[in-house]
Amino acid sequence: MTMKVVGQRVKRYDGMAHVTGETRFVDDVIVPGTLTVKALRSPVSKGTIKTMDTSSAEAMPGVAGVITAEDVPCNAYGLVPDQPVIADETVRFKGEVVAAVAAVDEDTALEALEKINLEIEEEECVLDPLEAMKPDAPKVRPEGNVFMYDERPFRQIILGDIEAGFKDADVVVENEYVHPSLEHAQLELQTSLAVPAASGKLTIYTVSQALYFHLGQLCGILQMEPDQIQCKSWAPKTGSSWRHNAGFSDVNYIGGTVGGGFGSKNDIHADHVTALLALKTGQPCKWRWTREEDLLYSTFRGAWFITIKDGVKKDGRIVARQMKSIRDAGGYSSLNPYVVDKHSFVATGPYFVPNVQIHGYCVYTNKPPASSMRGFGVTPSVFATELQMDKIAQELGMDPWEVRFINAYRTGDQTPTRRVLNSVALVEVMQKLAEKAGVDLPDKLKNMNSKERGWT
Amino acid sequence: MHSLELTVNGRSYQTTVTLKTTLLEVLRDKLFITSPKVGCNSGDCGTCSVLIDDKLVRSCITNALSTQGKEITTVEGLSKPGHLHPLQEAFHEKYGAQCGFCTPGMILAAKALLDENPKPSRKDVREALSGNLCRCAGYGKIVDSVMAAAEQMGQAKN
Amino acid sequence: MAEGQFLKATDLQEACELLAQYGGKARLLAGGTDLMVAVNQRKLFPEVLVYLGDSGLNYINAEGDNLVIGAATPFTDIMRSDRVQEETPLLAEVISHLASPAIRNVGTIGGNLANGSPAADSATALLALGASLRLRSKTGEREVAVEEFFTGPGETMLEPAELVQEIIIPRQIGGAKWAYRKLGKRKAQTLSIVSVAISCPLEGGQCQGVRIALGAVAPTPILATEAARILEGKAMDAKLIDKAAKAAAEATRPIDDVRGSAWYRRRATEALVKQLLAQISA
Amino acid sequence: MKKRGIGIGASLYPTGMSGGGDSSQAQVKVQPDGTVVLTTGACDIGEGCKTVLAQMAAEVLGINYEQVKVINDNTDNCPLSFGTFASRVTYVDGKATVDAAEKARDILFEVAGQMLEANPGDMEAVDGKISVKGSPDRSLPIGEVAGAATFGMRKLVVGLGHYMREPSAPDPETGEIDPFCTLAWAAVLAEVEVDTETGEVDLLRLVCSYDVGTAINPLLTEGQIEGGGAMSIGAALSEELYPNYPSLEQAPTNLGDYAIPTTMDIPDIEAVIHECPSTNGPFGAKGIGEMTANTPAPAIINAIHDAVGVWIMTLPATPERVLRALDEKGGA
Repeated sequence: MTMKVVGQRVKRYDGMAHVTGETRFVDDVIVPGTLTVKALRSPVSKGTIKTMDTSSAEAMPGVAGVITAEDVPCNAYGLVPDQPVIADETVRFKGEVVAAVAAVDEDTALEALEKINLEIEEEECVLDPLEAMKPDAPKVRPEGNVFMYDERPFRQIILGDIEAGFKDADVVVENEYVHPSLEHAQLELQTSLAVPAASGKLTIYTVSQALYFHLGQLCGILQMEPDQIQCKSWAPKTGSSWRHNAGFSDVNYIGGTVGGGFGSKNDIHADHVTALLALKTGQPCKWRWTREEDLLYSTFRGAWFITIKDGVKKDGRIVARQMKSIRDAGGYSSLNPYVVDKHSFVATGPYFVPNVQIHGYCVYTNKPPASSMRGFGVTPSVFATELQMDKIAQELGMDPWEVRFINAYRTGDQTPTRRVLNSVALVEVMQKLAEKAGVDLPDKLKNMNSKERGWT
Repeated sequence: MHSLELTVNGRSYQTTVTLKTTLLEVLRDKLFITSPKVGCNSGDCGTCSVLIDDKLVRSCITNALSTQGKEITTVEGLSKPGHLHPLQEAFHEKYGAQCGFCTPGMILAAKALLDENPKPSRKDVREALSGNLCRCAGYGKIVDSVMAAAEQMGQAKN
Repeated sequence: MAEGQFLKATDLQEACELLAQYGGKARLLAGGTDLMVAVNQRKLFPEVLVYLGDSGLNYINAEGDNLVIGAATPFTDIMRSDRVQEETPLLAEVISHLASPAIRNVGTIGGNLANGSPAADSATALLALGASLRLRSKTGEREVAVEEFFTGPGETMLEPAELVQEIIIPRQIGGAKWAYRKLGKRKAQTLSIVSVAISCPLEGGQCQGVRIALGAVAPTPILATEAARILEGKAMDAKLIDKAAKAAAEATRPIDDVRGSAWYRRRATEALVKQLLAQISA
Repeated sequence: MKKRGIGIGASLYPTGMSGGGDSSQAQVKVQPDGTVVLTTGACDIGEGCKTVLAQMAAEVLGINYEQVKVINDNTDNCPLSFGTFASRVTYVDGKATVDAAEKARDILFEVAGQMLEANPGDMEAVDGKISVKGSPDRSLPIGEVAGAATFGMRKLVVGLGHYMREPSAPDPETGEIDPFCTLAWAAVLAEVEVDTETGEVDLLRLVCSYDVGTAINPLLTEGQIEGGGAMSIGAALSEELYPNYPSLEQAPTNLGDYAIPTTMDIPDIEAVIHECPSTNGPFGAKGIGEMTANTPAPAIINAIHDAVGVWIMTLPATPERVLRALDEKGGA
């Protein structure tokens, strides 16, 4: 059937609103009586809070409310719920929120922050994941610095027989790659506006790129009974002065129009703090991060350290891949364990390798929590794998195109996680690339396709 | 507080500001004109771009009191109901806007260019927009949009 | 909180008087492109702003052998001035790589200099052109060479009640060869990791009065005087260029920072000086 | 001296959350006049999901794109979507939308079947009409059918759709899992010019070839390819959150020092779209939102190697890193 709408270059649904300036982002929503939120952040990368006295700040004219860890019903959230909304006793990264203020204006809020009496006893921190993995490293977390995948300190992917693969190889190519930390640098800053209502309903204007994911987490923060808490490391404050008991229908998350995400808004950054302050003060509360805060303290793409050892035949075939990848996760889990999984599942790139051993590590350090960024853990694996392919080509004296054509997945191939592939198109995609770029491929490569290997 | 009078999109306003109030704060917080965005508050991103007396500026680092009596244009001022500016048409048509956050500033930067140089090259466009960051689009379709608008405006004149 | 005063100086005299009256409390406001960043980041809490936008300090004049530019002239006006393009094209070129179009539209040359940034792009151009600055206060005026003006990172010889009135640049009618390169983290809207501006009048193929200015490689923008001395009075060849480039690198006193290491700055200085001299001599 | 080089890279990318379990729902409501409201929980973060989901609903219902309005702005009214990430929305929310639109269409077929005295199974929705297949003269405008359904037959013309890939966990020993919906494929070519004295890298050309399954809207697909390309160029050449890693010192605090590319840093990226439909995606679509940001960086690094013979094993390839590598190698 010919399609009439699908496949058409129709104009963006919201394009007219964008070009007229009509599109309303969270920061453009104006609710009368809105308070300005500012956060006090830890000045140290690791330490224990010895004193937290907010009384002078609370007594200031124009200050409507101050919250600390004491005010958070369930002070743990995330996919692995291990991150406190507001640090409680221990701080694990420089910039971690230790208190937040809602005041009539920004100047008053900032002045109030200065009046909070905070004493933190600084402790030795660890910033390098390779150091953090050592047994005597300072502990980022009480249970250890490496995320446990079941019983292992790494995600393991095994296919075939790795030793036999290397025995079969003519050449071994081994290299180390480093992918640095990157920031999303989305142009819309982390922003949240929480509006309480006397009925108990809370409306949150959010920059979230995952409304329901965050709704669930937020309800968890606001309502969970102590025995429902999944996290072991951070016991919630049972003596919290109030409890909201929110369900999904008690919170209306308003959003859906986001000024750039790229993964920066898959984690809650501000909605929990504005929600708590709105409920405490009974007034709308808005928190817009500064660009400096967004760069330094929001989630980001954590750095990766990747070692690839490939066993290769003289004809170009990769017959074994051993890979060890270490992800600098920062202080909390956030989406890091998942990011490492995704990285590990496709760690051979778009190439068929019959014998595989992948170990993916998620390591905690005293940095802000890293999390998702466009490409999750695949981005660094593509970087390492694609440099490795050129290095293999160089080692074998082969053309970089040919090495890729030889190893490219074909229909019916098995991935490292033993999935059998269909809808494979790498060979054709490379052929189209060559054509567009004006590269004249050898006939041998021109005649290949993704259905069959085309060589033995 | 100091009194400030200025004209925005053809309408005159009077308001009060302090010594440190920025033009961006006046537009957004006092006049509720929200197309200029807060992206950095340090002049680095261009989402707050507006025109003062037809000149492209960063409203986030423009002292409000320095705009006394000036004429400000934001993207709200480019279109009339049912009638878009050719740049707006082109950004819509050629997919020059993705998330839309940089778009108002980008269109104004393009307008400042076309006002002075109605027949720019792609390189001219890239230079004129070099202070307006976009993280979504990779700029190619933004340049396409400006070129298309220039073409359109050139034809309209002849 | 104190209300603060916004005072418009209608002419140079008034600006000087206001500065004298309010002393250290007063800050000059022209384009505000640096000042307002500091205000927004709450690093600066001005009590008195003296606004120079209507002070008449926006002009580009020819005076005898000199081009005289008012301190409150925005970069765009300078860059687009026919006179500047003809008589000090190096300055126009340098400005075209400075910040971004919107910043250049309001940012002024005097403000850029008065901030005393080691990476101030306009300073490298002016150093290379042998410019001087006329400083003015209620009690008097003085003229200083640009190389004397900067005293350290963020520091200049400006007294609290003194301002930059104008920039005096020897006109280079015909003859002078020049070249400029700026190396930053990206190609536009970027602070310099290294910038090099060279002005090289040639007489009969020989360098006469060559000046090599370096930005972002020392506590202030500097002149590579030894490098210039090596070239002075000589016809350039590859060997001489190498020698001068090495001498220029020697003149640097760079630091490690977010943009680049001292090692790199020195190396890049040498490379850029070499490339630019080769370009001039070609 | 300036030297040129060409580099390539290839990649695949999984569509949907690895391990599944990320459900999405959609509601398609046909108003009594035949116009349509699609309600979804998917956020539009710039990629344009409102546009492609509306296109899918319009295609199923045989109406114009302009006749579909989209609501995605709140959790009180909008059905669940797990989120706009994992390159999942076109596929997962797309399947939910198609499911919803088909169910709404089924109601119209049933009503039109009664009106035209035909079997609902023999109907089709094309060009704004509900028709008996093969008999173009036996057809009714969709508005007439929807009106009759609403006012005559007291029916709500609403379709509720859902899609979720069954959640699965990797085998703890082998990692065996069938983790993703489908895979998309990419290959990229970069051409650079390297200054061997300063280490500067000038990206001259970037050609990006992607298998997208079916391009629901090629304009938006190109937008993803170009935008992801720009992001990857920044990663390759200028962006670094901790320049003195692992130290936090000198981390950039503004968008000048965290140097995302400007208009001057990006060439006109050449996008090539290849369509190898997925066996199970909506109209054969896959998801390429994220993968576009993966492959240009290694292609650029490989091009630098081709130009001057050094490998930049740690991103980004700043002029300083390139120059140090050249020194170590003893020159270009």
